[in-house]
Amino acid sequence: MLSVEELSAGYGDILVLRELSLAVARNESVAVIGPNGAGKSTLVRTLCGLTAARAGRIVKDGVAIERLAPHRRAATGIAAVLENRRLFGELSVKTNLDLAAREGDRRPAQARRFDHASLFELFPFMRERLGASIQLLSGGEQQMVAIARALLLQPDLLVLDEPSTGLAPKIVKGLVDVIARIRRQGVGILLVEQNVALATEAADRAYVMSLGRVTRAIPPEQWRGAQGDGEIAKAYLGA
Amino acid sequence: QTAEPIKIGAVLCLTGPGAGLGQAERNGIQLAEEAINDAGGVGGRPIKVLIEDDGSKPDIAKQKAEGLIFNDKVVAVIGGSLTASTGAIAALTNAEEMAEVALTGLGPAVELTYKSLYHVLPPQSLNAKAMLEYTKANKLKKIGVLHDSGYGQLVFSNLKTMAASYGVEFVAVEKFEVGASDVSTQAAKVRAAEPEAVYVIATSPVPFRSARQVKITQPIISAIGSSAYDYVRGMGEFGDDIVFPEFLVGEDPEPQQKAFVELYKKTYGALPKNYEAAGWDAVNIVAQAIAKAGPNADRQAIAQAMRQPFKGVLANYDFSAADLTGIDLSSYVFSKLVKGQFTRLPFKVGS
Amino acid sequence: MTTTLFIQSLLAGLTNGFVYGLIGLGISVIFRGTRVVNAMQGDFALVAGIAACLALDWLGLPIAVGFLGGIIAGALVGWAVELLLIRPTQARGGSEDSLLLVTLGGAFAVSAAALLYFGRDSRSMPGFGGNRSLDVFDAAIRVHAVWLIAIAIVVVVALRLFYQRTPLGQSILAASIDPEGAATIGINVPRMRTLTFMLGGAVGGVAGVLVSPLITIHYEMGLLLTLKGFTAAIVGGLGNPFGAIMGGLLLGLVEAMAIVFVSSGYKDVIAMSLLILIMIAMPNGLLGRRGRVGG
Amino acid sequence: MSVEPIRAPAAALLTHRHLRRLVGATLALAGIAIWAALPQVLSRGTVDLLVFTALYAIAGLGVAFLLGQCGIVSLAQSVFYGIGAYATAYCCTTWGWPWYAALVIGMVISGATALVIGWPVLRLSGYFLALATLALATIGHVLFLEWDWLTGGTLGVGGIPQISLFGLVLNTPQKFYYFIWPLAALIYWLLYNLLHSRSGYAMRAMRDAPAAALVLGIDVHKLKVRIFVLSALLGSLAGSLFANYVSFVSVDSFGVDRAVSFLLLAVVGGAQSVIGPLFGAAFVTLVPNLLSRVGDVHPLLFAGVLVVAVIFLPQGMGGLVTTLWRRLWPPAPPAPGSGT
Amino acid sequence: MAPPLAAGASCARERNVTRADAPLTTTPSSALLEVRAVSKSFGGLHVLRAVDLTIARGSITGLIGPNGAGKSTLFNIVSGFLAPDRGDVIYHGRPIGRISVVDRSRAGLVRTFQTPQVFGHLTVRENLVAGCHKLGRSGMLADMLGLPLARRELAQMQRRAALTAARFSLEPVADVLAGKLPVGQQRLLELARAAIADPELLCLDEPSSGLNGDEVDQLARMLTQLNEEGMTVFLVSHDMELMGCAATVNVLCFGETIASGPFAAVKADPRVREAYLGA
Ligand SMILES: Nc1ncnc2c1ncn2[C@@H]1O[C@H](COP(=O)(O)OP(=O)(O)OP(=O)(O)O)[C@@H](O)[C@H]1O
Ligand SMILES: Nc1ncnc2c1ncn2[C@@H]1O[C@H](COP(=O)(O)OP(=O)(O)OP(=O)(O)O)[C@@H](O)[C@H]1O
Ligand SMILES: CC(C)C[C@H](N)C(=O)O
Ligand SMILES: [Mg+2]
Ligand SMILES: [Mg+2]
Repeated sequence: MLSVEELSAGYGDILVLRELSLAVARNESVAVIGPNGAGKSTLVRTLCGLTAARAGRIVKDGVAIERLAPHRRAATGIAAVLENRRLFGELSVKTNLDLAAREGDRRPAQARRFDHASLFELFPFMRERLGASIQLLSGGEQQMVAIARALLLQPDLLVLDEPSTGLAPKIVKGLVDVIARIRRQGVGILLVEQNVALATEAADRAYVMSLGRVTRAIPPEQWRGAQGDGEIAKAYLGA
Repeated sequence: QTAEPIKIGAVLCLTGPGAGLGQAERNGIQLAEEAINDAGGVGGRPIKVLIEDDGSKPDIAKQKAEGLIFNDKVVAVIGGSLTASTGAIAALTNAEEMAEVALTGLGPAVELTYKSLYHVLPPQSLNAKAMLEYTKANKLKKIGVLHDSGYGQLVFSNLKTMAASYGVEFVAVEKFEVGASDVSTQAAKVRAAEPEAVYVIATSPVPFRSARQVKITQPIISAIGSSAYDYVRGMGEFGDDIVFPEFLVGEDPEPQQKAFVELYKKTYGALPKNYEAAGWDAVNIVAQAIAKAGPNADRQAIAQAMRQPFKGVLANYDFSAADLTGIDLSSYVFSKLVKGQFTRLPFKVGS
Repeated sequence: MTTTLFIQSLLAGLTNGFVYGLIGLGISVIFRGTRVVNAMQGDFALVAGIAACLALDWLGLPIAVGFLGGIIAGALVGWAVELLLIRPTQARGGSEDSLLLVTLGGAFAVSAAALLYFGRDSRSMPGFGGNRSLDVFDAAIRVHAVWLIAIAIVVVVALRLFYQRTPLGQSILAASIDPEGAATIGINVPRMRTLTFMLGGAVGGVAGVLVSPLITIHYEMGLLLTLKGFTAAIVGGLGNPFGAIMGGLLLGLVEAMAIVFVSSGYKDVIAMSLLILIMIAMPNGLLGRRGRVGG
Repeated sequence: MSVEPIRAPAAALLTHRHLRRLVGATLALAGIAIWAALPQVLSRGTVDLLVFTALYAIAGLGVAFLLGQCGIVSLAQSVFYGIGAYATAYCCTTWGWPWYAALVIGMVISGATALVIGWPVLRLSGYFLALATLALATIGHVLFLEWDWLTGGTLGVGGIPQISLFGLVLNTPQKFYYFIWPLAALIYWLLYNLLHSRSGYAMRAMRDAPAAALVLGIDVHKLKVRIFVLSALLGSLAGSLFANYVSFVSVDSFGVDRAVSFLLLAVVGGAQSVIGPLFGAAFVTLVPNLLSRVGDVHPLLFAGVLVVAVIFLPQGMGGLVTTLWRRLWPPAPPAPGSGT
Repeated sequence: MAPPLAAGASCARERNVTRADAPLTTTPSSALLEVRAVSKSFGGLHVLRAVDLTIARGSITGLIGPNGAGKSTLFNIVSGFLAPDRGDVIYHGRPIGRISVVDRSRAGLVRTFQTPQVFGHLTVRENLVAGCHKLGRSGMLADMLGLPLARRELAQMQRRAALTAARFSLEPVADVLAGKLPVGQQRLLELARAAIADPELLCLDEPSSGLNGDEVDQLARMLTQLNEEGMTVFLVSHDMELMGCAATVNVLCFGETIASGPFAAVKADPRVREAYLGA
């Protein structure tokens, strides 16, 4: 469903992604791991169109989208939770969600999997704080809104940049369940995650990134087997 | 003619808040330059007036004057259009003993300090006197005043010192900042004092509108600075019946002004007013001084040569007078606005 | 002090307050939608005033149509400003100060162009109800001023509903608060910014055509209006439409009362000192809200 | 980090640094020589503009410092510029004080005013602070106008004596030039030191993240007040010298528009770079002067040039110069051994 | 209170010097910081309800709790950004409720933020130098004139910054603008900057988010090491791995402390499992 081919991108004079290639299939959850500054967040930004692709292709469902304006990408079924959450701080929780829901409502009927009610179940705090303005919320609460907002776009490819940031373990567990559930419903997932427990649990396989390139693809068998993070760390950091 | 032109500098407010004055003055200056050159120039040499814009800022006026005096080597300077610019230029011309013909009425403080600074508009004390004369003649005693913080303030401070001797009492004095867009509260306060007449002194049409809008129906007497057509058009129908002590009523000029008015009308398709005439006079004054001192005279000689009477279009001057202008009240004419047109009143001071 | 004077000054304060508020409203709209403090807001009004004046003078159109023309002119200038000034500045990574300055440059340009092409004259323009006034206990208020107040109230209420209730309004807010976040949920951020400037220009246009019959159109009026509007918008809590009107009213009434009760010469000293005190007491403006402090 | 550092052998490094320093020194010497020669070759009118450039640079530096290093938009500089000018005008003409005494009095009054006003007002931030300074500018302007016993109001004060240094009267732009520029250089040196000192780091920290600065023990408020006072002192100094130089002052020089033009020169020049305001000052004095020869359209042209400058030089002219300098002579590569 | 810069001293050595004359002996209790019955509400939302909490001198004390439990709010109260509605914060045996953030920092109480607050336009090195601010005392005048005192102090600050950069493995990015660092390194920088001036009590709000497993281990080691050198650490984190290095852990839930004690015991508490761990 998503294939990234020889993608290069960067900021100013600095090239961060260097001919990076990877692919995500329908029903698949793929993790991207890598050390600090490897370019994971840059990859997510480039997928969303926030950082321009300098070369290479991003193909979604057979259509090249690397030149598409960022605001048109949601309509192709991509949704992302960005690194700094990127919520609308002065607006209420409800408005933040509504804005995404409006875009999500334009998606074909079979793609619509989420409604407010199911999200309230996942993130109970939201029900009581719907009217609260985002900037007053706690870090974790904001993160939950960010995830909910992405889900309301009714994506078939969900890109998550460290979604567990600031979340309590209980919520993280809920998140793992959701990822498992939507994957079964046909959503592809690209999960950038440092929390190895979450990454191994929620992803089928993984790419290891370093200095803007995919240096290794870890196949499912190996990935599932990798329980303790020490092992994985060794695997991808190459110590 | 092949002779080298004689250069005269002019620093005017062509842009900024003083543009209304400076642009009018420029029209008069350019007309005079042309007329003089058409008539053969001065002592066989044509004149050339180099006009610079100070953007209505004194510091820039000073810079422009430096440029004119030392780069362009002009023999005399005309300007500025505003008091502040004039003062800034004068600091320079005074040191150089060069003639400066200012287009603004100054006050005694300045006149006593500077020796080569002449001016073609009346000092504000004279403007004040003219207003008071008219008031007295019409037997008005209780006066309300509405003035701005620039020009209006200057005139008013003179009014204040002379009022008593004319038997005039100021029952309300309200001030507003230059550029204010509404002064109806000030006007209301003046009205509340129930004056017999109101002085409105400003460089904008706004106070006149405000005064009439809050139903000040008493006679309004203004000053020369408010008389430009630019402002009159802004007053619209609120301008009716305002009285101006001034010098030139283009609709009905005095005999010595007729030729200038005709020429101006022909050239620009509009009637001139006081500041156009001032510009015209300024050039002619300089030209006459050059003619007297000789076309190759140095600047000090020209400045000296200027110390003499001069019959101008605007007024009769005497630059050897202590106030460096020598205008007296007899030069004033009084007019009244009706539907955007000035009508000369029969009143003359001393008549 | 007579009641007439008091009422007259109240009316003047109210009228001026709404004028300042309308300009502030435009500044507030643009700030809300783009985080740009627009130093050209008064010049939007100037352009609209000139356009309306020309439409009435040359084409002899009816007042309402001329006014509409002025408002459209305001919106068009807003659009042009976004396209020619704001966008390139941002594309090159200009800071907040650069943006403020580029609009200041625009303001200089409009004023200079007005002097050059429209002339140094003050022009008066007919308003609703001509030059007629209404009498309120012997005090007078121009019929047009009543219209101005009424329309200002309608505009601010409409704007409030627009931002709170309509998807477009909310998208505009979202796009300005976090452009990247907005883009990822399908909001066309550049278009929102353009719309914002057009809206701001139109609000400036409304201010311009409504104000011109009261104060005469003059090439220098833009920056003066901007300064008052800026004050109104900020005192009200920048980015809040109601706040701008409140700020404007506060300023207008304080000025009027300062004249009546103290002295007209020190009017600005009083108004501005009071303003500083109010801001020190309410550091987020009259209607501004305080964010979360610390972490 | 994904940028791989270029490793240079120690010898090459040395040469590079030496070369850089050599070029720097040569340029500096050449600059001084040109500077010293300018008044001899340029006409007096042009030298006059250069004097104004220095005057505005000094006052503008205060604004730029507040803006660039502390993130404070100040529109109140016209007030301090005015206080300095009037202190000089009044003390020198009414009491016949020497220029330096008047200058000091002006600075004391300005500093005290800045302290008293800055203390409460600098608790505000962002545009609220900008508005408060604008309000101050307005108040200052009105008071200058109203207190005409002191300021001469619209008429102004004339006949202010020119500066005399050891018997030499600085009565021409050329003489003043040789006085004001070294003074400006001295101020630059002081501010440069400040910027690269403990206080300088604290200032820039405060600008970027005030909450974090507090936590690190940086008294943000006190620091802001101090810099505000410093900026006021610079404004006052420039104002006093302006009064001596032009020997005439009037209220029209100390309005809000003057404050705006100080801010403008700070931004156009590039508030972040110390040298920026110098270019900014040159811009606001020289460009309008050049353009005004074109005719009445000159204010429009100036606005156009201004807009273009802002758009194309987001870091200001100072930023451009710094970038060019870096391009020509990139700083020494990182010391070997600092790879990822 | 700020320890003066000792020329050329290494971080560790200097710390010992300061510790010796720190007013440790004035307070007999072993509590460095006590939160006593602190309540705070925003509008109708009661975020903290009479919370009590003790941080023993020389300990690493943890604070966990569900999202929105009020942990960061408590941090804001302890560090002085917010005033409590009721209750007291006692530091060194003295109530510090009326003391400003700056003065608390000078008294050795330093915190980090949940969203990293680096000085974005300063390089990493400069961030660290700015972090040494309170160790110096040169005034603005001395700084402007470049007096020897000012120069000496700055040189010491820079030296210290270099040492700290090395210690926190920030050397490779020492000359990169902090705003351009990936978040993980911004966190590390924030920690280094907080620790550079030898705080007595270091309060860390989720220092590990954005760090990978390896880096979390490194962080844990670093905290333990700092602690061994005498620094008291107050730690908020959702990372159970990192929490492992805390001696005592308090659990805050809807504004109330529901458990407190050694981490293992707390983890086993059914209420904690239900409300926080979710298992
Ligand atoms: N705005 C920017 N300007 C310049 N360089 C940047 C910018 N943002 C990121 N970088 C650089 O790009 C590189 C990759 O950053 P990125 O944020 O993509 O890393 P990451 O893998 O997501 O790291 P982390 O695990 O810390 O989130 C880093 O070296 C960083 O310094
Ligand atoms: N200024 C405020 N106004 C209103 N509500 C606030 C304010 N500050 C915090 N809150 C609310 O108080 C609650 C506690 O917030 P706090 O940030 O302390 O939580 P936390 O325990 O740090 O959570 P997290 O683990 O998600 O960071 C949250 O529900 C938040 O929305
Ligand atoms: C302010 C101006 C109207 C003054 C004018 N130059 C005069 O003296 O009449
Ligand atoms: Mg990242
Ligand atoms: Mg928190």
